[in-house]
Amino acid sequence: MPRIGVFICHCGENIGATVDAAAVAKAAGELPGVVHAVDYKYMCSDPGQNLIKEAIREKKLTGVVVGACSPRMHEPTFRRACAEAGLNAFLCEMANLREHCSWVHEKLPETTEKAIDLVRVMVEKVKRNRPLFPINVPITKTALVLGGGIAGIQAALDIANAGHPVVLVEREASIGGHMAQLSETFPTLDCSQCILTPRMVEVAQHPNIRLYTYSELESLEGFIGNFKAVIRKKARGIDEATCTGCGACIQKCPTKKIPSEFNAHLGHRTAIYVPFPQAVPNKPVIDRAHCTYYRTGKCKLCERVCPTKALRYDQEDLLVEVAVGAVVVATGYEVKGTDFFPEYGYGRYKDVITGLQFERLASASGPTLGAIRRPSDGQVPETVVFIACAGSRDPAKGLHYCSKICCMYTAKHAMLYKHKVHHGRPYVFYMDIRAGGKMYEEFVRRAIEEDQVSYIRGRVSRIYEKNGKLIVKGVDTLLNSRPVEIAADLVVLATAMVPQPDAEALAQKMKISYDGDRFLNEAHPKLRPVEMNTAGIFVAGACQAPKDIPETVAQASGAASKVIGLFSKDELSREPVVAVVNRTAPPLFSTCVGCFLCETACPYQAIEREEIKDRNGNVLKTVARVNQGVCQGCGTCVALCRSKSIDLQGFTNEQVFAELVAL
Amino acid sequence: MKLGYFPGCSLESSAREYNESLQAVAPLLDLELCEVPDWNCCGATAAHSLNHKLALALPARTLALAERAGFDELLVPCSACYSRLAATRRDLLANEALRQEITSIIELDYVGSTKVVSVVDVLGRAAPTIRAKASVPFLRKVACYYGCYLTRPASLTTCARPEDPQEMEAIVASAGATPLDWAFKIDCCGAALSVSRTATVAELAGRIVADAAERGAEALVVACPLCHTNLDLRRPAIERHRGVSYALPVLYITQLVGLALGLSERALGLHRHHVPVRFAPGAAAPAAAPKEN
Amino acid sequence: MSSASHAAPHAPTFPERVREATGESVFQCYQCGKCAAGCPLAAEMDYTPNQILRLLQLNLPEMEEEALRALSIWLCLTCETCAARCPQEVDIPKIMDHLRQESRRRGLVHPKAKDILAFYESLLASVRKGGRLHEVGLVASYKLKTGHLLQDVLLTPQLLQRGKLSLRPHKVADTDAVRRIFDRCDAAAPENKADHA
Amino acid sequence: MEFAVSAFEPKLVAFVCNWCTYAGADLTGTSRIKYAPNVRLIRLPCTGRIDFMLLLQAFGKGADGVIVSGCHPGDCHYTAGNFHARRRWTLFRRLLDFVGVDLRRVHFAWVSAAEGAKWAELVNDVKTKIQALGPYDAFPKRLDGRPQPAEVA
Ligand SMILES: Cc1cc2nc3c(=O)[nH]c(=O)nc-3n(C[C@H](O)[C@H](O)[C@H](O)COP(=O)(O)OP(=O)(O)OC[C@H]3O[C@@H](n4cnc5c(N)ncnc54)[C@H](O)[C@@H]3O)c2cc1C
Ligand SMILES: Cc1cc2nc3c(=O)[nH]c(=O)nc-3n(C[C@H](O)[C@H](O)[C@H](O)COP(=O)(O)OP(=O)(O)OC[C@H]3O[C@@H](n4cnc5c(N)ncnc54)[C@H](O)[C@@H]3O)c2cc1C
Ligand code: SF4
Ligand code: SF4
Ligand code: SF4
Ligand code: SF4
Ligand code: SF4
Ligand code: SF4
Ligand code: SF4
Ligand code: SF4
Repeated sequence: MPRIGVFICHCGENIGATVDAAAVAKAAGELPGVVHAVDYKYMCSDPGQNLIKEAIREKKLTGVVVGACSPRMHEPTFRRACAEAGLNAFLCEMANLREHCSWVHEKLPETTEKAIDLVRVMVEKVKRNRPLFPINVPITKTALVLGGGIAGIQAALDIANAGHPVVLVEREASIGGHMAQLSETFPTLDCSQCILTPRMVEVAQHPNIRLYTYSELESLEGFIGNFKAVIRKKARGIDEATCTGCGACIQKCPTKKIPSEFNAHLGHRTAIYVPFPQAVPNKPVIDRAHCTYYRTGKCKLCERVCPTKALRYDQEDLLVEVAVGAVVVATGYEVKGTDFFPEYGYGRYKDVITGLQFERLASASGPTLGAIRRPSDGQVPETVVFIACAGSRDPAKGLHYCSKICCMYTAKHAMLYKHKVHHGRPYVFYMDIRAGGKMYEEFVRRAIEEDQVSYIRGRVSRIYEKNGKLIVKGVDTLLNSRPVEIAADLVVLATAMVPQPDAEALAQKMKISYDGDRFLNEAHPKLRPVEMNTAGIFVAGACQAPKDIPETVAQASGAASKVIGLFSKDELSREPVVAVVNRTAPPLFSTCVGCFLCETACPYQAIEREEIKDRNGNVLKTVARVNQGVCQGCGTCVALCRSKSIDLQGFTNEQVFAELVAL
Repeated sequence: MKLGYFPGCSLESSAREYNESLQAVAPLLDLELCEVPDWNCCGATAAHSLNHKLALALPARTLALAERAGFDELLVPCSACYSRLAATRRDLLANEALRQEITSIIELDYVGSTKVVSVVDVLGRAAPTIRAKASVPFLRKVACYYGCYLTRPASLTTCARPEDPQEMEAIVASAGATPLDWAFKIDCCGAALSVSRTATVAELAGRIVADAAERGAEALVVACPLCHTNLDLRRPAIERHRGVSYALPVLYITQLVGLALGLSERALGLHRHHVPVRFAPGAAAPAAAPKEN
Repeated sequence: MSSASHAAPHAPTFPERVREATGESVFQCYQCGKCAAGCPLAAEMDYTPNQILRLLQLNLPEMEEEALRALSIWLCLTCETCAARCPQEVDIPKIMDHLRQESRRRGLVHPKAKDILAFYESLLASVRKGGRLHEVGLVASYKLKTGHLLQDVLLTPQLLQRGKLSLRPHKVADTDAVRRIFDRCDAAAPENKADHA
Repeated sequence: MEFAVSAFEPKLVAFVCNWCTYAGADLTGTSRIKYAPNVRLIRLPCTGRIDFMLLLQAFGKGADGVIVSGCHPGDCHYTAGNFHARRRWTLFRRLLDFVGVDLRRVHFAWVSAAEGAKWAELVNDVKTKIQALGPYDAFPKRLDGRPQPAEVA
């Protein structure tokens, strides 16, 4: 038999002035199952809570209903009080007599009647409450960081410095990402590599970081605190332990004319190569698609010159399994190529280049050692046209968003050009200048005022080549849309920032969500900007949306602190409001018919499949099982299950129907 | 192969030689052209500038007649007409209510079964035949001019790269010519303003002729009577406007193909041009050209 | 659902009527100017294509009239260059067509566009008569309408000599059918009567 | 605010999500905005939790009108829960229609945690509408007390 206690609060005048609290308590006392009902001026005060505690002990209550304010206000208070008195916290419910009754209705008999109704409903519900216990899940305190750009580097270092092991996986032969390719960075114009390289070295030397370069994520299974990741370590063709990074092989390799990815195809590299001199690790890889030995069976020059005999031509990919408790995705972005622009020549004109290529031209470590020379003939361009929003904000080309950083880097490029070619004439075609950030507007003004970069408001319609010049046809919309034609020596397109080509596939592999542009979707744009919907997976950097380095680093530290927060406990404790599939203990039986409608509905992928076997191990049927570590308790599955096999603890079908009946 | 044929108004008069050369070339490429019985004018820019319904109804009548005659494809050599007919077909197929309204205006049923194709589409398919039969390869540098309607709008063009189309280039190359890379192949020549604003045309067409000439073209190649009028017939206005004279003939692509196939200048109507079709002595002079290979 | 509605019934605005007639929204344009940059006629226009759209975006009666009085709308050649490159996929030529019809209906045609209009009207008159265009007849009628007697006269004998002009019009067999099409289209939009012949 | 002492005071049941509409109704309270006392709230974690049977049961137990309200599309605390709910609501309507429920008695709405006034408006509005329709006697009531989900299932 249930033994329910009801406690009605006056909240001073707040409830008491409109609702006859004593009458409510009296009516409650007459409800079946209620063995104790009182009213009191301030229930949440210490004496108020003591009333409840004493009643639990003395009347051996099996459930408590507090008729007071909104449960959003004091449910934790009263649940704690119950627990202190030895009653399971989840056997306490609140009836909202203040926000939903006394404050919104007149002092009329109906109002007190409504208050009685609200209490009755909760009494019926609480009779069906079951003791629940917070869910504890153990945590593997190792983090996986995917992507070794500045975002991944920052996150890995923050987590490692907090004392937790980190597995950092980078697809390319070196970490560094796009930041390693940049010349100088806005708004301070400090040298990108100078600030990045020390951090790369720190990663390599950090005792808590295990670095896998030239590696990719093969699969990810499990849930928050308990993931299992398989990493594919692609065959480098050398033994990393033996190689000293002397570079003799690279110097001797006869296959030299391969466009260098690091130099955005403006320079060349060999078949055995490190992407750039400051690479971490500074150990080469063999590009098998281009290597003469792999293509023809002859060469092995590199092996002959290697002083340590480090080459391993028959090396195979290695699969490594790691157990991790959290994942940070930091896989970055890609820029659109010039072939994306039909009206600008489909990438046919050598002197129409991307912003990223300009970075390489301006970089001291680039193919021209920092001199601005155009690709076609190596001449110093006298007139350079920069085109902003190239591909961004262009729904006709399928990209409607603003890439956010190009206004800034275009101003930077024009400035760097002017600093290097004093008599040069830089023009920028733009639509809007978006320079919201600390010292950003000032930076753009400097480009215009001090370096006399001519900004022209208008979009370029077409570029064609004539007599060695690139004819750029635009207008100035600030001059009555007058046609402006500029004969340029070099054109730089601020091409759009887009996700990595495999962003979608990676997201699907990890079961995380992405938006229509294939950028990863954070859990909430304002309040959970570094978490993914899937618990235990976090996001940092340009893989989530276009962003610059300061924002990337801030987000990476945010993601890292979430991971560190998660790792600060040994177990995860969660509210037990989770779904369960019904089960009668042995022999295991469930009414679940295995339709897996729940699986399709669950926004968190919390539904797993479980085989029910007989004693001989034969599969009887496959039923749903809720992973309680993942379930967030939304109840969508419950509404969908036709056989009523899945239920939500705390809001069970039985409880909710009882509420309805009591109305 | 049998094709429905819609010459359009100008091929009956000012662009006779386009018609003549097309008719002359067709049999050599195994094309049988069957004129649509009782076709009418497409209404051109005038109709869609003044009356939206008429701009659909006029082309629709011809399309319906072609459909009734059972053609799979309707060849429309004038690219302006091509654009009007193809756009009408597109619009009527996309909008059932409109289709019904227009069929009742034209008193003919129309379901859109006949595809509209251009000369460039058809010659493009015949390129291997042209290559095989080119007895007098046209060994000259040419600038292929597409104008507006072969490459725009995106919903109608059959060019794979509308900002830098290569389809005409492939055809002239199969006839032995060397197509040039130049800047104005898809720029507008002034089309329908030819009569009402000749000065405008002199400026627009002038830029086209000038760029082709400056890049060393020996001929301009077109596939549209309007383009031809503006680049050939309006040449005096162009030359007055720019103060330069250009000895750059303008050939219909069918004429160029015809020359390569060994047809006579007269059969191809070259004598009807305003700018004389004469070439500096070179690798090959048309018609009289010695057999090269 | 009890969300308050701000949409009180109102007479359609001009941009709404443009949208109704063409399916195009002038508000889609973000004034980048790419259309003007590529338009072959921009240098001669009193308002570049984006400026025409801007006039309409303001949604003020006097601006709307200014757009309808513009010479630009008659200079537009429907070359589709603007539409092909517009990042916002605005079909400007389609809007221009509508503006021409509206301008003519409201009697706002720019004085300098009278020639162009006369040419279009002559052309359609010629087609109405014979189902096909008769170039000699067209040029003659155009010249009568505009008084430009000398223009092109020099060219005509050349054309005749080259056998390119025929003095006798080619006609369709069923001229009545064509005439009925004209009549019906005129009836559908009497204010846009195809020709004033 | 005064309420006309009309003959018929309808019984309204509102199914609301914890994060948006329940909190919105709390705000109505803290803002002291008055509304008709006819409504009884059933708090659920998410509108995704609401199923067809709950609606039927509400009518079965004497409700004259039902309100279903949650977060605005895209604001769901559970990212997709209300999206599922929305998709199902269309289905619900057909099912309810099929079993003979008067669709004018079911009101779907979005009320966020910041829309206290909107909640009051919604309740008053629905009350007036249901009042106009009169008591829902046509629906077979089972007021016999014990909750028996099986009997409706
Ligand atoms: C032309 C240009 C100029 C710029 N100039 C500036 C500037 O001056 N100042 C500024 O603040 N910002 C600038 N930026 C922006 C800056 O480059 C980015 O903000 C920053 O690089 C983002 O870092 P990230 O780590 O998120 O991405 P990335 O640098 O792209 O790094 C991602 C890393 O992940 C790796 N990866 C990708 N997929 C996988 C996978 N599946 N598995 C494993 N590894 C993977 C990649 O190889 C890469 O190393 C500029 C950008 C451009 C295009
Ligand atoms: C008109 C307007 C509209 C906006 N709209 C949006 C929007 O739609 N979306 C959006 O994302 N952002 C919007 N914002 C921006 C948003 O308000 C801020 O990003 C955000 O509030 C910043 O939060 P904060 O905590 O840093 O600062 P604050 O909100 O300013 O909080 C600072 C707190 O610190 C307290 N404090 C100050 N000094 C002391 C001290 N010495 N000791 C103790 N306490 C102190 C203050 O009292 C205050 O409570 C808007 C801003 C404005 C002005
Ligand atoms: S429990 Fe709630 S209603 Fe009661 S006094 Fe405290 S705040 Fe007021
Ligand atoms: S074997 Fe391959 S990598 Fe080595 S030197 Fe030869 S080409 Fe270069
Ligand atoms: S020569 Fe040998 S040791 Fe030196 S970098 Fe190459 S592989 Fe490494
Ligand atoms: S940041 Fe500037 S240049 Fe880049 S897309 Fe946005 S507005 Fe255009
Ligand atoms: S919906 Fe219900 S029956 Fe179907 S799999 Fe899920 S729990 Fe089992
Ligand atoms: S309650 Fe929600 S999160 Fe949990 S299993 Fe069901 S649908 Fe998934
Ligand atoms: S190109 Fe398009 S968006 Fe740009 S100004 Fe012209 S119409 Fe507007
Ligand atoms: S269609 Fe008209 S407005 Fe557009 S580019 Fe051509 S002439 Fe200019």
